[in-house]
Amino acid sequence: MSNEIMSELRKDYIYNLMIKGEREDGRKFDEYRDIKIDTNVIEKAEGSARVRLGDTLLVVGVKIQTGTPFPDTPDKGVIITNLELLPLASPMFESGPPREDAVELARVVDRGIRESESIDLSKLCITAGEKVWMVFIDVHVLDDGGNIMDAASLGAIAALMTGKLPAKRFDVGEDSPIPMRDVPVAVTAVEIGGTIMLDPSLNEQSIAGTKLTVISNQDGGISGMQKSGVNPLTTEQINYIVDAAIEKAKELRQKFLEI
Amino acid sequence: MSNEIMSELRKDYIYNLMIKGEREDGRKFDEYRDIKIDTNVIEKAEGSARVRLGDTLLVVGVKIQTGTPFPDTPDKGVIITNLELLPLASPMFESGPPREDAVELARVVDRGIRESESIDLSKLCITAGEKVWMVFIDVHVLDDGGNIMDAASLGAIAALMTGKLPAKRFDVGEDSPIPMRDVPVAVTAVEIGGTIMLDPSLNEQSIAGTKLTVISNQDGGISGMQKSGVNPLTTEQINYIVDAAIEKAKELRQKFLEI
Amino acid sequence: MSNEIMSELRKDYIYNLMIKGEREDGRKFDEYRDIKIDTNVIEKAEGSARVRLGDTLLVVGVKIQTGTPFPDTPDKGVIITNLELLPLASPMFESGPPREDAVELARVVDRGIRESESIDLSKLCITAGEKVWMVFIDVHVLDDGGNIMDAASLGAIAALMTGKLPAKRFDVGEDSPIPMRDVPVAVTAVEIGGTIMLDPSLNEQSIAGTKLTVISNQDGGISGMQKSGVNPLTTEQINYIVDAAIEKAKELRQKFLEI
Amino acid sequence: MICVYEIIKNEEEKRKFMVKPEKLIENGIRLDGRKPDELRPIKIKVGVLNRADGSCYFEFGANKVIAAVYGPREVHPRHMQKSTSAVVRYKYNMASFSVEERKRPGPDRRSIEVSKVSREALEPVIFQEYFPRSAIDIFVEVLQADAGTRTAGINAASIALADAGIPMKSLVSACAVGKVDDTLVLDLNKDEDNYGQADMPIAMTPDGKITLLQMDGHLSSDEFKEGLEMAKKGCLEIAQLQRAALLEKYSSKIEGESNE
Amino acid sequence: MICVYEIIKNEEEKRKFMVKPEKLIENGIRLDGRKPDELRPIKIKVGVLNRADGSCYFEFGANKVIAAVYGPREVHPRHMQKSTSAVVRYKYNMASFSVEERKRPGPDRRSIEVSKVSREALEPVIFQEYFPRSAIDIFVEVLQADAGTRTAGINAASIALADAGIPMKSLVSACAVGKVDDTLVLDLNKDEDNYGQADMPIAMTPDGKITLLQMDGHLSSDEFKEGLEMAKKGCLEIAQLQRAALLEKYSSKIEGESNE
Amino acid sequence: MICVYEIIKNEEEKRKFMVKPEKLIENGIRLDGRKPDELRPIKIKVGVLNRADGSCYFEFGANKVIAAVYGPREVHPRHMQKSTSAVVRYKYNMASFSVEERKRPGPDRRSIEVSKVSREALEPVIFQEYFPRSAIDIFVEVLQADAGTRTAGINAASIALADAGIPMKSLVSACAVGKVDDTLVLDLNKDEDNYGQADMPIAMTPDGKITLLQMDGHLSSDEFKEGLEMAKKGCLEIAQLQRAALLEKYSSKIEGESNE
Repeated sequence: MSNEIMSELRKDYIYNLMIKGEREDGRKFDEYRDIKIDTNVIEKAEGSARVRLGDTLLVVGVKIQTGTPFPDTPDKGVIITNLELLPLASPMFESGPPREDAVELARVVDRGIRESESIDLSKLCITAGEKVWMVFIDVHVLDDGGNIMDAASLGAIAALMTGKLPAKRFDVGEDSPIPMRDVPVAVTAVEIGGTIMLDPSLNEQSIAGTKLTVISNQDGGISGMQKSGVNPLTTEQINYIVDAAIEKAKELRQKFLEI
Repeated sequence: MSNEIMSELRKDYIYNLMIKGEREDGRKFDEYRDIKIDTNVIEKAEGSARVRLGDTLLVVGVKIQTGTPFPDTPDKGVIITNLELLPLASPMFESGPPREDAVELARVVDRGIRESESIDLSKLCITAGEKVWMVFIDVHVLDDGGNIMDAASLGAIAALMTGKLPAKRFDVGEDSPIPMRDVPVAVTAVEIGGTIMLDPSLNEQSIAGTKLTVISNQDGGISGMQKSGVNPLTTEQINYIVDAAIEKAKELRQKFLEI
Repeated sequence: MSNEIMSELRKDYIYNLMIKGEREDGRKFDEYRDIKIDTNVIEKAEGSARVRLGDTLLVVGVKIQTGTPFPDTPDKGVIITNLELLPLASPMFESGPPREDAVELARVVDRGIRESESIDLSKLCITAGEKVWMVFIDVHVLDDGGNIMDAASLGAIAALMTGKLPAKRFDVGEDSPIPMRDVPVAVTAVEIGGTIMLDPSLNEQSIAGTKLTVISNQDGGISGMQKSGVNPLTTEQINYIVDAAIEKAKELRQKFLEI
Repeated sequence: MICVYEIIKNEEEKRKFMVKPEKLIENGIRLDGRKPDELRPIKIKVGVLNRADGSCYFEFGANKVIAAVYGPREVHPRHMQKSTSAVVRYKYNMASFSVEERKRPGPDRRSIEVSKVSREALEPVIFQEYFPRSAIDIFVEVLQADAGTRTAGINAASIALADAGIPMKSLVSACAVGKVDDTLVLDLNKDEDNYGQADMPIAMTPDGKITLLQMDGHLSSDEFKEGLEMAKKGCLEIAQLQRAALLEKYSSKIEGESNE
Repeated sequence: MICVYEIIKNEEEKRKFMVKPEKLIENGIRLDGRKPDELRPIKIKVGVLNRADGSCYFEFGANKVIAAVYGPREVHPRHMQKSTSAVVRYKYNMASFSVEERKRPGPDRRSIEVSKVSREALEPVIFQEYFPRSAIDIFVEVLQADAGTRTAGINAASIALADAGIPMKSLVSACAVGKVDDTLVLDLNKDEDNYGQADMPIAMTPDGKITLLQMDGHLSSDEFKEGLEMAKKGCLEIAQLQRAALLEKYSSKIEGESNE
Repeated sequence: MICVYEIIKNEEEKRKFMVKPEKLIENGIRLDGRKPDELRPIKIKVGVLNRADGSCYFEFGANKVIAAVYGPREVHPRHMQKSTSAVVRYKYNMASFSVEERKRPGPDRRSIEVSKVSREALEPVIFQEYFPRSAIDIFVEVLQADAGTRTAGINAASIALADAGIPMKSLVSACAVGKVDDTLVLDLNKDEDNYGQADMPIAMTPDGKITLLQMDGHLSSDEFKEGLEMAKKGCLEIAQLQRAALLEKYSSKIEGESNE
């Protein structure tokens, strides 16, 4: 009960701010919280990044090993993305098998990388049909301050861009960078009382009901989208978010993901 | 509580009918409900059948792939039978790992096919010790109207008899029928108040306490039996059921499983 | 509640006995309960032992098969130890995935064998990098009368010492004994009211809060230790237990594990 | 060297046995004869199951799905109850035999995600507050899959909810739009899904509110907007068929009740 | 090409290391020296465990099983309680080392089925209505398997129930009949099970009520009836040994209590 | 022939990519430049997480762990409640990327044991009786592992408990002692752990009570006693750093609050 009252109060508070054109942390509606990305923070991983996005904190580790390709793509490497909402990150996350939220987040991060063709999978082939590079991207969420999606996506790309193929250790040549050819960036928006806000905080996200994530590429094209949550959106809202997200992605890419 | 009262009332009702020589749906004691079998209903499966037995509805799909034989039977194919009591089929079936009923049903269907030697396993060998056909028989129960056992058995045999080995797709020759050499048929009976009834409806089955399934072959021999439920049976009851089941199996085979 | 009262009473009883220098079953503080070890009790296993230690009863079975070595130890065999606290052994043991106690016991037994180098793993190699012996040690606890740890350890070593490598069955030569080169023995102590007692009974163990197991070798050296339980121990208590355990292990080894 | 093939192959339907066609659209006509903005044939049967409170069989091209609804009913386990509304649960499941290469039974990560977004596609139209402390359970079983199973499932579930008498603000309709050979096309088939450039399933209420939106692949911002309009038109067409099927059942109960 | 060997080999004990004998019966005598209607040697010890409320060690030829009974006791989880009778649970488990090729620990589909039919074989003789809301738990552990473990388990469990003081209408006895070299034989051993033509385990009360009946293989209707009579005779023989073992324990408590 | 590599490799961190150095100690100096009784560099940050009630980031050589504490809070599931004290739970988890060869996510037997002994190492200092029917949850996440993760985790968890305001009798400090090249050394690094002769992690209260003690390898009785003293000295050094880190946070809140 007391939780429900708290939730009502928070909703009123944020809603009233919004009417005045404000957000609880003083940001503009299209403004992101502070972002800090540190790479190569885990020396034992082939690539890694620690991302702070406001109060959200997560670590992405990339492990790379050799393995056998899929029968239907004998000349392509394999990407596997996993995301854990660790119980230390929030009182809401319990131990046990991954919740549907974690599965959804992992799959959207994965599709963002895969569908944007940001990694050149054919360059992950070592011997066609026999041996390819398997890239495991593991996202460990340590502190949930809202908008894990964008933080995870930033972290995954940052870790990949600064990672390497450990060819020497596997005795298949010299180490080399992971063959990247695009830099997809996820931008997530919520709608509250008719107003669109980017990078929702935990409170904003909890009252918004629905998020829309748009992943766009260097050329401004869209490589992934995901609506998550029970509230419907209108076409106008969606189109507005798409345009805002593509714009914001350019800014984030330039600021944080230039090689 | 109300469930228990309902169950008592149903019991009285069916019991009183039985004394008058009747069943709730007007059938004779050795009469089956309407049966409708459609084959090749799933084009992507190598064999398939949809079976209606009264209110019971299920789909059997047979998938066939190549695989490695067991070390102790290097020249024989492999049959794997699975049965799912899907939660859409009954308010009693919940999601999660298969219940013991589903395991028992799957294993009895499997033994009916395996022990009757209805499939010639040696003809499923492609290269001895290396490559054989693996036949997966999956039974999906969509609506539980009682006597799933007999419906599943009919569906499995019908799907196998109209299925094919996809040799072309696996690049090991031309497609051919699944090598069948017998047509086992399961007949299930219950005992209520000293009377034996074949093909129990959901209500009959729920008050009977014990079912006896007899699987018999073209030559009238028995290839499988399973008593299921907590009530004991006398030798006389069992022998009566065995004779009735063999007789009924002939009828069902002739009517529904002639090639 | 009544359980808690019972537990309080038992605690008082054992504590008062201890003050008088006595134990509930009349033993001295450093005395073990009766031990009976029978080997080769399971003919289908490659090695086996049934151990009674007071009221505790367990069976250890050793199964040996060929398998592939680990990539980092291509010329060494593999030991895998498993322990099940079967629900028939105690009202406290429920079915389901192994409890943390079972996992701890299995791992301590395993380390006792592995770290003492009691099995010469390099003699378990058949073809380096390709084929080695895999030794599965399974401990089935049938009756929990306390101090499962020491009984399991005795049983594992006794089963190994009387077991054989089934080379004939796997077509890799003649059968031979398992290559043993040491005889580690686990001795477990508890501290109750400042007094150290070896081989705790179920009651003693339940009130003691903490056990310390010391595994020692033929040369009197220590090859494993494990403190288990929430009560702390002082350095003096630990050192006393270490000396007593090494002494007692010699006695047990001589009495029960001479080849 | 390790092999994760086992893990992965249960995740997504594999394309092992297929060969990429040279062209997917020729002279403005797709390989299956459709125009770019044309849906595949749809077949709907309402109330096909006896035990379920509501049910629907839905064919969408070669997709064959069946949806069943139970509820409002008691919630197990109890701690999942909500004190002010019903909890809606959605379970999407693919039969092992529904795809070319046999799928291992049981849920995988893909089906968990599909179940989540499909549930969220339907929740907005259900009057959940009418049934506090109870559950509305939706089960969708895919008997044959051919690209578009999640939209077929939502279409079927929407009808099954109505058939179960669950109070709803409206139906929900769903279909995908995609890009193949640089052309936007409605309702991708399997080949178009495998070899196309983008896939975007949506679900919509009749008044144009979007309740599901996902996208994979490559679309420019303009293509996206155009595609969204095309998908909306497709949804409206489907909505008419859904209404017709429900009407048919309730006008002529005799015909629609039992035979599939 | 896939390999399901991993899944399957845990299902059934494999016959990898065996070679089929040329004849299983010669001059009316079976390979282990028995006549067709002769049981394997049986050894019974009652009350072999301290913690359990009742227990029994049972050897049936080379089979070695141990049964323990706990109860009546509280039911966990609560929702499994029955308001008017005890719930009976039966867990059949094979030790990893009980068979030629090591079995992976834990339940598989075979042990789930064996547990179910074994429980149903014993339920009819237990006065469950005496203990509403409680559980009677039966655990059967197979230490060595050699064809006939489910019947050995039922025989042991029946005695363990009596040893635990659970009120019963009668004991239950179980054995199998089979067909090898076209001859009906009682109580199949491993070779006869592997290379025989039929296997039919039954369980029975002393007054001839059948509480378990399963059959695999090939039998004519007449063979079945004849076999059923042979199995019933076997069960009666076993019933006498079961009674004798219980009597021995309760007449000479000193002897039977602790040493196995 | 079977392969259990899959099972095993998740159990223990593998040493696939390492080569044994010829000597681990040369002229009394270890390969990483330390003297035998010297700890690796330690770095502590208190209160690094916002959501958790208490938290601590702890670097111990190349080990990087983070501990979070939630509680006292409600216990789920309810039947785990204790009526007279809090239940303490400890979950040790290694990130997949924390080791050379990727670890499969989720608990394995090793992490279950580490969680158990770590919990037991901390329980003696927590006033559990102050919070009946509640839970104190400790989560330890290993971001990078380099021998000594369990002791690093206990050190971090002890600080996180204090940071969460859980009433404690004292802190707990932990480190390992081992034997390499026949010499006792404090706080093994990865190479020393892999190629050494013994490894013995301990945990201790400031007044010398041992709350965790494990040992693997080969030690004489005298070496053990000497090693125990060496480990105790190490624990006292760590205790001072733990206290300093806590003091620093509470004296200069501005500095210690957010930046890691």
